[in-house]
Amino acid sequence: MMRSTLSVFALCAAALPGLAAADPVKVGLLLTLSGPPAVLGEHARDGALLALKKLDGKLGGEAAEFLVTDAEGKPDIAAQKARRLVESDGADVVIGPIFSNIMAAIAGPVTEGGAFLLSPNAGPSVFAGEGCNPDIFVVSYQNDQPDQVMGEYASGAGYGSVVLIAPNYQAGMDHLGGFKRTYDGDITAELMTQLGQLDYSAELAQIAAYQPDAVYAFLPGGMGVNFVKQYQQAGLSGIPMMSSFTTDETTLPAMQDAALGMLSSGSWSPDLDVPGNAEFVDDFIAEYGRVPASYAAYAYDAVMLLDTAIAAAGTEDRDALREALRTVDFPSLRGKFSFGANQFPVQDFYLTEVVQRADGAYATSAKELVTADYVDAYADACTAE
Amino acid sequence: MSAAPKAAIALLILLALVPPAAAAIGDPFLTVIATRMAVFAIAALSLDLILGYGALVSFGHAAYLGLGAYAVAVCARHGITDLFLQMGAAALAAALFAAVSGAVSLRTRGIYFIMITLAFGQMAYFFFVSLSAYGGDDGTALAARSTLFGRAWLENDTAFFYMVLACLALAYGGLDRLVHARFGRVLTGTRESELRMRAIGYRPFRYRLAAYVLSGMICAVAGVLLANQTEYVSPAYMAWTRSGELIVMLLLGGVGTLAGAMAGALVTVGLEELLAGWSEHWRLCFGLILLAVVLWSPAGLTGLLRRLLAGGRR
Amino acid sequence: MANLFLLQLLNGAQFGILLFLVAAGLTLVFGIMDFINLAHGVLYMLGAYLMAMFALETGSFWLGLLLALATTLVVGLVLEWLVFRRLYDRPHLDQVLATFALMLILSEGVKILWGSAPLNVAMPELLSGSIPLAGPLRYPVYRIAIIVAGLATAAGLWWLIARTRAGMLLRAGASNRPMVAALGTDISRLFLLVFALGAMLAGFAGALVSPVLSVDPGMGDSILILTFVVIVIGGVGSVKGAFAGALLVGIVDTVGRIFGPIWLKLVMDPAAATQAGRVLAPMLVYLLMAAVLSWRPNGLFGRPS
Amino acid sequence: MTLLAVRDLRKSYGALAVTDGLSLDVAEGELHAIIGPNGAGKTTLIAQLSGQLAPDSGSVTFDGTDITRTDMASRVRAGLARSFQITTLMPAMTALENVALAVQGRSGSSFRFWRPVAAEAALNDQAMTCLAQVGLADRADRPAAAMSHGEKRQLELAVALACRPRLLLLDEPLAGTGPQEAERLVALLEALKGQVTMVLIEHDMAAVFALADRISVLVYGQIVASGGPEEIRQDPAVRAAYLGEEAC
Repeated sequence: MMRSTLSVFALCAAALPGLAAADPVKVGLLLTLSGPPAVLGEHARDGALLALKKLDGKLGGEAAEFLVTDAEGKPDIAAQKARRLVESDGADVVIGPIFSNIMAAIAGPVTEGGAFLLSPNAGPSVFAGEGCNPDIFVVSYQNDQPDQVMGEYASGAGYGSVVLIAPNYQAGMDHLGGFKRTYDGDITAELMTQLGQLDYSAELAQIAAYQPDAVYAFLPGGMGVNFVKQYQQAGLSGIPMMSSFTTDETTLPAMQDAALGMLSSGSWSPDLDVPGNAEFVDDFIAEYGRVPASYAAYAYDAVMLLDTAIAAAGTEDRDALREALRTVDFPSLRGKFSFGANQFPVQDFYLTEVVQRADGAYATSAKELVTADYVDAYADACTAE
Repeated sequence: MSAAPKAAIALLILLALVPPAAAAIGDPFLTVIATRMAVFAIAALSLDLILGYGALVSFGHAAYLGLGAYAVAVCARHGITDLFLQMGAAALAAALFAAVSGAVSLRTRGIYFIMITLAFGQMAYFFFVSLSAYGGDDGTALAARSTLFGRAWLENDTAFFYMVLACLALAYGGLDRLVHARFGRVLTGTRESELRMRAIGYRPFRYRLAAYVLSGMICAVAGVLLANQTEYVSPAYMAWTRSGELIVMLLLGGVGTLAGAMAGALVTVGLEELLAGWSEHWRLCFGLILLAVVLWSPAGLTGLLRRLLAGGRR
Repeated sequence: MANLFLLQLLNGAQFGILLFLVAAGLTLVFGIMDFINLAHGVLYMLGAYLMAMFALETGSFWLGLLLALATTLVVGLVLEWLVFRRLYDRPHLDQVLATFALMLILSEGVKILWGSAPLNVAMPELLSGSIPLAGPLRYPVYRIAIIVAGLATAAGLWWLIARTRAGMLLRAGASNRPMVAALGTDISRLFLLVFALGAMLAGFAGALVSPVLSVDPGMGDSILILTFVVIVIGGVGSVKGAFAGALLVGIVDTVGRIFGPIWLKLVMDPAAATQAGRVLAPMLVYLLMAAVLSWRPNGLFGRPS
Repeated sequence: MTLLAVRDLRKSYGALAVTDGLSLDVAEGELHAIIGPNGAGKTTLIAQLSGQLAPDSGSVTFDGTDITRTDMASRVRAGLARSFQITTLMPAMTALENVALAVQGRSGSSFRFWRPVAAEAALNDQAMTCLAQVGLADRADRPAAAMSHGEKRQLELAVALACRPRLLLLDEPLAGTGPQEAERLVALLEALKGQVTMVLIEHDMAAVFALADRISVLVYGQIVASGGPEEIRQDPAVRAAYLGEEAC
C-alpha cells in the first residue's frame, strides 16, 4: 500500500511538470469473481477490459488504470474492498457490482469516499426512487423492468394462465412481483423453491398437473440450469417457458438444446442490430472464447460512457464530470441511450429467444420490440439535487 | 507473568499502534483492516472458550455473529442507536438462542455435536434469508454507525477502531480471568474427562451450557461491531463457511490458548487481505497454507512458535 | 390430488436416493473410518467436471462415465497417499481443517482448469425421454436410471461391508487398528482402498447427476451439508441409516415444500400460512435433524457411544 | 448399622444377565471386599452403585435413602464416591489441580468467573491434605500425565478422598501396580479403614484377605457367599466355584 502511494507520487512528479491532472484515471472494477456466480462478474470484467483495450488504455484521452477486485459475493467483504479502492488506491470511479445486495453494501463507501459508482448490472429499487443518489449511475436497467416487460408480453401474447416459479428469497419475490404488476391473466400457482435447489421434479409434476398456458421463472445461475434441463426431460417442452435471469449467455452453454425457444427479455442481445454491436460480439468471442452476455455489454457501455464523459469534462471537476455522465451521448451497444432523472436508463426492451448461432454456440436473440423508451416505476419518486 | 498473557498483550499493543502508523504512511485503510482483525479476534476468542476449553466443536458459531449484526439493524429500525444498548440486545438474543439450541445440542457428543450445531446455524441462516422486513437474502444497509451517548463518535474510523480494540481487550481480559477461575477449571475438567467430573460430583451439562451461552453472547457483540464496521447486515454473515472460517482461525492460532485465538484471527484476516490483493486465485494459496499448518504444525502458530523457541533454547 | 401426492412422495424418494448416492461414499469414509471429510463435496464436483470433459472429448456418455470413474479413483488414491493417511490418528478438528483446506484448493483448481461458467453434459440417447404416468403426468427415464443406480449402490455397499472379508476387516479395523494389524492384515492398504472407493463413489454420483444438474463450481457446497444431514440423521457408521436418512430427508424436503403451505392454510389464515411456509420450508431438514438427534442423540441407526 | 443396601438388582444386555438379582449389605465402617472371576459383573456392579449405569430393576439404598434413580453427581454429594480401574484423571492438570477440582465440587458454587482458582487457599489446603494422606505431597505440582502408574493409583485415591465420602467404591485400586507400589497402597487402605466405609473390588487375593472385614463372592451376577475372610476361605462352595482354580 505504501508502495502504491509512492508510485502515484512518482508518476505525478515524472509526468509533465506543472500539470497536476497527469496521474492516471483510476477505475475500480468491483465484481463478484469467486464462488458459483463468478461467471457473471467475469463477463462484466471482460467487457470492461475489452472496452479499455479498444480505447488504447485511455479514458477521454487520459491514461487509465483498471483495478480488478473480487467482491466475493459477501457484502461485508465487498464494503471493505470498496473502501480500499476509494480510500487507499485512489479510485475515481468504481464500476460494479453484479448483485443488488453488494450494491447496497458498497454504495455508501464508494460515494462517501468521493467516487462515482457505475453499475453494469444491479439496479435495485432502493436507489431508483427516494434513495436515488447523484453519484450513482445504473448503466443496465432497473431490476424490475425485465419482469414487467415479460408480464406485458405474456398479456399481449394471450397466455391466460401462468405458473410462476422462483426461489424462496427476497429477489425471487421482487422479480415475481414485477411480472405480476403487468400481467393481466390468471396466476395458477406460485411455486416457491429453495435457494440452491437441486431437484425440481416435485415442481415439474405440479406444473404438469396444472397444465398452464405458460410458465414464468426467475431461477438465476445453477438453479436455472437444473430447472431448464429437468423441464425438458420431464416432457414439458410443449408449455412455453418465459424467464428472467435464467436463460442467458452465462447459463446457455450448460443448457444447450434444452433451452432452445425459451423466452426472456432484455435491452440488449448479441444480435441486436446496432452499429458496433456485431464487432463487439466478434471481438469478445475472439478474445475470451465465449459469446458475451448482457453483463459484458453493459460493462462495455459503462466504460464507453466514462470515456466520453471524461473527454468532455476531464476528471478534475467532479460536478462537471457528473453532469457529463448524466447528459453525454456515447456510442452504446444498445443504440440510443439516455438517463432518467434517477440516473437509471430510459431504453427499449425486446423479447428475446434462445437460438443456436451459426457457429454452434447458444445465445439470446432479439425477436420483437415490446416497450420503447421504458422508464422504471420508481423514477418519479426521485427528487435528488 | 507467563508467556501467553505477554503474547496477548503484545498483540493488543501491536494493534493499538496501527492507526498512528497508518497516518504516518498515509494509508488510512490499514486501520480498517485492523478493525476487521480485532472484530474477528473477539469472535475467535468466544469460540475458543467452548472449543478450546470445553472441547465443544461448534460448526454454527457464525450464527451468533449474524444475530449480533441483525440486533443492530433491528434496534436501529426502532430508534435505538446506542452501541451499548444494541450490544445488550444482541447479547440477550444470542443468550436465548444459545440456551435453546445448546440445551438440545449438548445432549449429543463428538461428530453429532458438530453437525447439530451446524443445523442450528443453518436454521438461523434461513430464518434471516426469509426475513423480508430486513431485506431477506439481500440484507440491509445501516443508515449510520451506532452512537455513543447520543453522539456519532464512531463515524470516525480511528475512534471506532479504538472502541473495537477496547472491546477486544475486555473480552480477552474477562475470558482470561474466567478460564483461570473456578468456572474455567470445571470447564477444562469436562474437556479432559467427563466421566471423572461426574464422579467427583459435577453435572457437566450445566457448565457446558453456561459456557455455550456466554460464548454466543460474546460472539454476538463481535457481530454488533462487524455490522457497524461494514454498515451492512446480511445473512451471508452466518453462512456455514463463515463458521468454518472461525474454526480455521482458531486452529491456525492454536486451540485452547486465548492469545492463539487472537493471533489466528489476525493472521487469517491479514493473509486473506494480502493474498486477495496478490492473485485472483488466492484461495488456492490459502488452502495450501492451511494444509501445511495442519500437516506439519498441529498446534497451530502458537505450537510452531513454542517449538521454534524451544529449539532456540536447546 | 391423491395421485399427485403419491407422485410427490415418489419424487421425494427419488431425491432421497440421489442424496444417498452422494452420501454413500461419505458413509464409508466418515462412518466406518470415523474420518470427517469436508472435501467429499468437491470430489463429487470433480466427478461431474471430469464427466463433462470426457463425454465431450470422447463423444460418448458411457465412455466418459468410465473415464471419470477411473480418474476420481486415481485422485482418491493420490489424495489418500498425500494427505489423508497423515490424519487418521488426528482429532476430528484437524481433519475438519485439513479437508476444509482441500476444499478451497480443489474448488479453486477446478475453476482454473474449467472456468466458472456452468458446463453441459448431454444425456445419453438410451436414457432420454419420459414415460407417461396418470393423465398429463410423465416420468423421465433418466430418473429411473438414477433410482436404479442408487439402489444398486446401496446393495453393493451392504454386500461389501456385511458379506466380504474386506468389509469385516474394515469394521474391525475402524474400532481397533492395532488388533487387525496384529492379525497380519495391512490395514493402511485397506484404508487406502476404502478411501479411494469413497472418492470414486463421490465421483460416480457427480458424473451420474451431471446430465440433470448444473455442473458449476458451487455444486459441491450445496450438496455437502445435505449429505452430512443425511448421515447424521441415519446414524454415523450405518449404511442402512444413511439410506433411511436419505429417503427421510428427500421426502420431508419435497413433500414439506409442496404441501407444507397447503397444510398450514388449514390451521391458520392464508397470509400467515404463506409467510410461515416461506420461513419453515428451508429449515425443514435441519429441524428434522435437530428433532431426530434430540430424540436419539446417535441418529436413527447409530451405535450408542 | 447398614450404610449401603442393595436389593434384587438386575441388569442385562440382551439375553446376557450381568447382574442377576444381586443383594448386598455393607455395614458402616467396614471394608467390604467383592471378589469373583473375570466376567462375574464386578465392574458393572460398581457402575450401578455409583450411578454411571442405571439398573433394569431392584433398588440401591444409601444411608436409608433410595438412590436407585439418582444421578452420579447427587450420589457423590450424598457421600458415595468411587475410584476408577482405568485411570480417568485429567492428564493436563497437576496432581494438586486434580484434587482441588474434587474439593471444589463439594465446597461452594463453581459458577465463579473472576477470582483465580489457583489462589483459593481453602481449596488448595484441603487438596494438599488429601495428597499428603496418600503420600503424594511432594508431587503436587506434577501434571497427572507425567506421573508413574503407581502414583496415578495414589492420586486416584486422593481425588476420591477429596470428595469426603462416607462410602468409597474402589474398583481394583491395585491393578497394574508393582509389588512395592501395591504394598504402599495396601498400607494406605489399611490406614483408611475405620475412617471411611469401603467397598473393594480387587484381584490381588493376598491384599483382599489382609484388608477385608467381610468378603462377598460374585459369580455370574449373583452373590454366592458372604462372610468374614476365614469363613470365605473355608466355604466349600466358594473353593469349588472360584478359589479352587485361582488362589490356593
